[in-house]
Amino acid sequence: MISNPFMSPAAAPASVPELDEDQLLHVSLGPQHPSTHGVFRMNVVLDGETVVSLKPVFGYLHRNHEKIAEGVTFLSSMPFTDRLDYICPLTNNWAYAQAVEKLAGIEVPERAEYMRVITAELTRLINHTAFVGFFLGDMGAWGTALMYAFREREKILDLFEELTGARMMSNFMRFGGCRNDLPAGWAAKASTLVNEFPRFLDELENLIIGNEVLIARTQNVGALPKEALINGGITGPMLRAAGVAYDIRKAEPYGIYDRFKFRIPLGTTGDCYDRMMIRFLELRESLAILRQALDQLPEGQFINPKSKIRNFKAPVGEAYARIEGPKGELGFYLISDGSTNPFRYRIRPPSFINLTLLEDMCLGLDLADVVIILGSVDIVLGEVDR
Amino acid sequence: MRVPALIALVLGSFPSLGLAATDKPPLLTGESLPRLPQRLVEMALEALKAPDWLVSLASFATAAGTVVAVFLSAFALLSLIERKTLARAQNRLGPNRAGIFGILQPVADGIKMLTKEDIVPTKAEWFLHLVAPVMIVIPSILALGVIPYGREWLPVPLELGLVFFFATGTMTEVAVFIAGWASGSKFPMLGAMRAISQMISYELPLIISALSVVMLSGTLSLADIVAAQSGYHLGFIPAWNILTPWGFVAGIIFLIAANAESNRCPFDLPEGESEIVAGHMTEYSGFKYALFFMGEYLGLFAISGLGITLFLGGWQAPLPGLGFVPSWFWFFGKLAAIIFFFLWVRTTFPRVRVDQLMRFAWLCLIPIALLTLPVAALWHFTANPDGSNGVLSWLLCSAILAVPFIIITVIFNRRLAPSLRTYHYAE
Amino acid sequence: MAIDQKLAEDLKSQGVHVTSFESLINWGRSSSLWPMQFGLACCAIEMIAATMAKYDMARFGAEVFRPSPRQADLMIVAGTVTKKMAPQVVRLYNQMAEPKYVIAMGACAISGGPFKDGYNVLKGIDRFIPVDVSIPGCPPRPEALLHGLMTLQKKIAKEKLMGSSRARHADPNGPGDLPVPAFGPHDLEPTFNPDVWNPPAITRDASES
Amino acid sequence: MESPAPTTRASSPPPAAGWSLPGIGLLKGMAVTAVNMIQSYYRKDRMTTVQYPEERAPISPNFRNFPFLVYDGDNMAGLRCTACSICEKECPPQCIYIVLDRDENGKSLKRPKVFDIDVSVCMNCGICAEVCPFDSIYMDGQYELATGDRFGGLLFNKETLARSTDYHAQLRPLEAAEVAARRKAEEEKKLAAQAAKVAKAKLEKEQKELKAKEEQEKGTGA
Amino acid sequence: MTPDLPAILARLQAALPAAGLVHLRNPGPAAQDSLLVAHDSLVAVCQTLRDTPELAFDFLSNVSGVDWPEPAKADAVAVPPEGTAPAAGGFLEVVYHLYSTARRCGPLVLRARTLDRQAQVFVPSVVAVYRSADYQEREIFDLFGVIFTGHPDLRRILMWEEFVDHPMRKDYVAPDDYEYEPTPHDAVLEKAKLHYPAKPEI
Repeated sequence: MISNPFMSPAAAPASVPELDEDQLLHVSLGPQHPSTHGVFRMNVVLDGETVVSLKPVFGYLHRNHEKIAEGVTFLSSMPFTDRLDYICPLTNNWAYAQAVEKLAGIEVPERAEYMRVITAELTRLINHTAFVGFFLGDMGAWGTALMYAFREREKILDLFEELTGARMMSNFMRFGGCRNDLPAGWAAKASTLVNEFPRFLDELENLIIGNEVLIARTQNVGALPKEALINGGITGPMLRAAGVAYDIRKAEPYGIYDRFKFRIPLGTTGDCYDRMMIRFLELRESLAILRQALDQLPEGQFINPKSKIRNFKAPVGEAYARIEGPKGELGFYLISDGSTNPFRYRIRPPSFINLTLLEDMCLGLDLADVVIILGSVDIVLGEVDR
Repeated sequence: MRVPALIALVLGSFPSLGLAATDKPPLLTGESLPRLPQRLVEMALEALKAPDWLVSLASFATAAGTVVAVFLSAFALLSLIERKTLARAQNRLGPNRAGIFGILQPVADGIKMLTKEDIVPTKAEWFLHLVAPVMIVIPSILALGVIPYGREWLPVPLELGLVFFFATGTMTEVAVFIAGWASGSKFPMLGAMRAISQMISYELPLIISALSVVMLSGTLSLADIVAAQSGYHLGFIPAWNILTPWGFVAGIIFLIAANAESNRCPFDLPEGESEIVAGHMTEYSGFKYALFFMGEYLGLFAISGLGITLFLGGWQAPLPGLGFVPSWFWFFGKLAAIIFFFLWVRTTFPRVRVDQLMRFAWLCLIPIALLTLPVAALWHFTANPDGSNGVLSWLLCSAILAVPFIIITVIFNRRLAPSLRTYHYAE
Repeated sequence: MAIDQKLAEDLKSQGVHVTSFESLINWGRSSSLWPMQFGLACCAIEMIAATMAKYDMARFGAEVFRPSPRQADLMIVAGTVTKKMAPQVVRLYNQMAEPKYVIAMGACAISGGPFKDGYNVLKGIDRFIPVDVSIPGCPPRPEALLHGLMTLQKKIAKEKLMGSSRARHADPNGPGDLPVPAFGPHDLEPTFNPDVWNPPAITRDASES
Repeated sequence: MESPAPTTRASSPPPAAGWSLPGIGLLKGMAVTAVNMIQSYYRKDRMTTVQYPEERAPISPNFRNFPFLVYDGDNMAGLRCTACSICEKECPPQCIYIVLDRDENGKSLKRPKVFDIDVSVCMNCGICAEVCPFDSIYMDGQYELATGDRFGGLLFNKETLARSTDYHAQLRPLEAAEVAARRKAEEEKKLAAQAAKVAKAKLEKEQKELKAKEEQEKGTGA
Repeated sequence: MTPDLPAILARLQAALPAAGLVHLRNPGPAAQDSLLVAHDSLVAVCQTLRDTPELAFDFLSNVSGVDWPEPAKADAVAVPPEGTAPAAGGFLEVVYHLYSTARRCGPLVLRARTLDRQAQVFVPSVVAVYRSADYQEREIFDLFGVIFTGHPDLRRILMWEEFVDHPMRKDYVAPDDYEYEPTPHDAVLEKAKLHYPAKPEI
């Protein structure tokens, strides 16, 4: 067998140091545990408080999305994608719509592309601010940062509610566009929000990034070499924190991302602190994209008039399409046999695959670090287990 | 070993109880208001011609009862104020539907706790499981007894008040460990282990920083320590220990260590809920859990009260000419300020990690606390004959104490400062 | 919690006292519902949103999310309960101290919701534990959760602590720990608890279509 | 095939100076919370709490929770639903149950006999409203539906679901106006078409009669 | 950008002459063609794809399982070259989507197929080359029943250990929990009917 240079010591059992079994403490963190972000579970073996083994257990939120999607029409799966990564439904919508558009060869009108970019970047704002809040919560900060994050999130959700009709489960995108046009005055409201957002970001950064306790907790925790991260399939802010310039919005520009001027922030060490900082910096870049998109927003159709709502059928074939979701690479792999339902519907969930290297990151660290590292991966269980 | 010493201490100080009751100022002034119940009991018993020992005992019981009543209501109030303050810092309103401004929220919580089922896990040692919460509350109440709250309000005037305070304080550690052990479950055990190492580590800086005050006051009696801080420099700067170089550093160390001793954020590791669920309290429900809660808050009151006594001049007024205000008002004002500071810290800080907590105590707090001792001695020997200190003395003491801070700054900037990180942008 | 028969009769003879005592306890319980910190899926985000600044569940005295089931009064089942998770939920319910209440928040918790056809999705948590209030919606708005909480408060306020119609938790002979379902080769065993779950019979199809 | 290597530009976004004192970050954070605490007493954007049962945050008219059925006129007789079952088929969680009403001969009456929606399953996606070709099902904004009666209280039948057009107009004025205008136009078109048909028939009839007459005249003439 | 599949195929065949590689055409508008890889050479092909500097497919994005009870359908979706004999029976398939982060190129689609759907359900594991396949292969083992030989820790990942079925297969029969279905139609109605109370005899 060919050896994988990126294999963790735990995956190669011979290299586990000999430990007296009586001295070890087996702890099961989760599925109901305050900081597992839902119903994730980790079987941790501790020597004192040092982690010597960590095995994630999945499936406590396995809702059979893929199986259900094979039994319903292409359109009916759209509201289910909202419930994958339920903090950012609009990017999920986009990823799925994009996959079906690729599968069926549907063009998207320009205005719809702009609407998609605007909603997706607003979603990124929600996700990254909420991430910072939850991250601080994992460190035991009594939710103050989370409260501030949700205070701003509510403003964005009000926009979403007006646009899509729901706070969270937007079900907004359609194959070849969006479900409805922007309501009158929506773009102006969004502009106001985007212009006011940096003030909130300054406040949040003042609260968090210089905090010595946080620095002591997060710096030099959970870092891995970038080659190992790429090999482990890690994507998103976690990969970029280690200094790999890989953002699908740049690497393989989908939609109309090649029209905007924005930069990819990169870290150096890839530890938990860098992961948090990368998200702060990405927020600023998202705001830049939003400003440009709202300025350039053209008039026109919000959906391709050729696309059908009822009785939609995709031609025989398969397609894999991915977008840069807030949590990483979100891909959809669809196989159509020509009927109204997909033959195979597979999601490439960033949260799930970003957990591949969780044990490698945690070995030899404290129990308290495990919680932070898990927080820095930024998982949502709806997506991990589907 | 400590318990017999404790008993001897208490018994040894009993005769002095009479002292507090012998002088007879007017029955009701603002100053003596908190002693009113005690005085009334004494008068009633004397009128009934009760024997002296009974009068003395009843007087003691009433004094203790007053303190317990005051601090239990303060506990109830604080549990509400804490939620309200936290809410305000987070741009919310906090509890406001039980009674006006939510004032009855603690009552509702109390009723609920009292009527809740008491679960003893099958794996638990039922007796120890029962004893632990009681053991948490009792030392806190005992410790509250020796603190001088006002000029005339000192429930138990012990000669060795400070020693008594720390002796009782250590009992909490045992109780927490019992709670963790008796629960028969993993997370409480982890929490108890964390608690015991944390509390022992932070006891040292706490005691050493208090020691400098003892050195300069030359007494272990808390009342005398307060008295030693009376007067004003230049006519308006209070002669509190916190306003000296060594006192300032020792005071801050005391504040941090006190925060850690009472398991408050950012040192709330024993109950760090994002890591080990609720630590040693995980398996407690109903009123036993409420007792833990109560013990924690009473401990917070006690240790803050000690900090005020040692460094903030106890019940002394902050400015001259405020003598018409009852002295206990100042004490409780300072207490409120310190507690508010703790709440404020809680709204802002994340929690530290176990090894960092230990390193902070042993490598940072204890050396600096030890340094304050010679500096305090230096302060004493460079003092002018009238007790005040000259500019040279100030500069010398400050310079010595600045050394560790400079070292820390250098290390921090070499290893941890946020400015060390650079980020790049890829186009 | 159990009040012995004689005392109950004594108190009954002074009706006023019993009622006021009862309403005092009920008021205390309903004003201090501490939920368990326990989120399952999407609805948990709206549950968090309900505790956040804009909705502020703290106003009802219900923001003290306890991570340990022992100290919690209210279990908000917020999200899809999968079959893999169901035994844990039942276990957590058993670990809670009486009086305990359950809110099923969202379609999934009530009935399996949109995911009910999944092989690993439990069709409603009420199959295994008694639910006091169900809040439909997918997910329900935070206001809807507050409305559900108020519905529960009203329900608690009406609870009888003695007599034949007394609340489940006031009955010393009431059910103890609920049986925890086991993992079977195809499904949970049993698939529901007949003591808890009694759906009405449905006779669709024959007469109608 | 190769894309250029990413150009990196060094910059340090947190604009921290080279020298920082330990503890400054903590104090900055405490300043933020203090500002929030104090300003929450007098600034609206720092006290965002809406005290729900008494006050309500404005909810967008686009907000959708559960579906309702629209009827024209004053009562259920004007229900627009024709029991075509499109929504039943498209509903992703399959929470709609429709039985077509038939007369005694088994002929379709184009109205539902049973129209149930299980709101304990409904996922608020709005697809039923989107696919309905008869403008008969829309999404409601009502959300205060918490109940202790899980089986009885959450299965809505057509009486519970039915709402008047006025209700729709009040809930979503824009959408309702648009629908009303379109329906009116369609109705007029239909009427016009009918009138045209009638007129055409009449014209044809007249022409026929005329022709017959002419022929008759011709016949008689010949 | 889309990889130049014929060039990659030629390079692979040069490096691994024994590897049985077939170019399958995608008939749909997406036009993502794929390479069918024989069992024995899958790991070697992946290794070559990763380690050849001109290819540098260092990132395995996605691994998905597909159940093909009817092989004709599989041939319709991924069209083999003319003249290839169709498979005798159904099979399980594992599809890999590879990308190159340095060259910004992808997806390169690889397919590996089991011999049948019952006994010969083996596919070699590529965890040794791409660690990102670890949990995804476990998921496919759990839901499809493909056994990945050489996987370091092949256990069920989403379902519980005692579970015996492979639910994502097309012929999986879900457990019967249709006791209360107030809005049944189609398949659900059929299952719910079993729970309706017996009609009284008239």
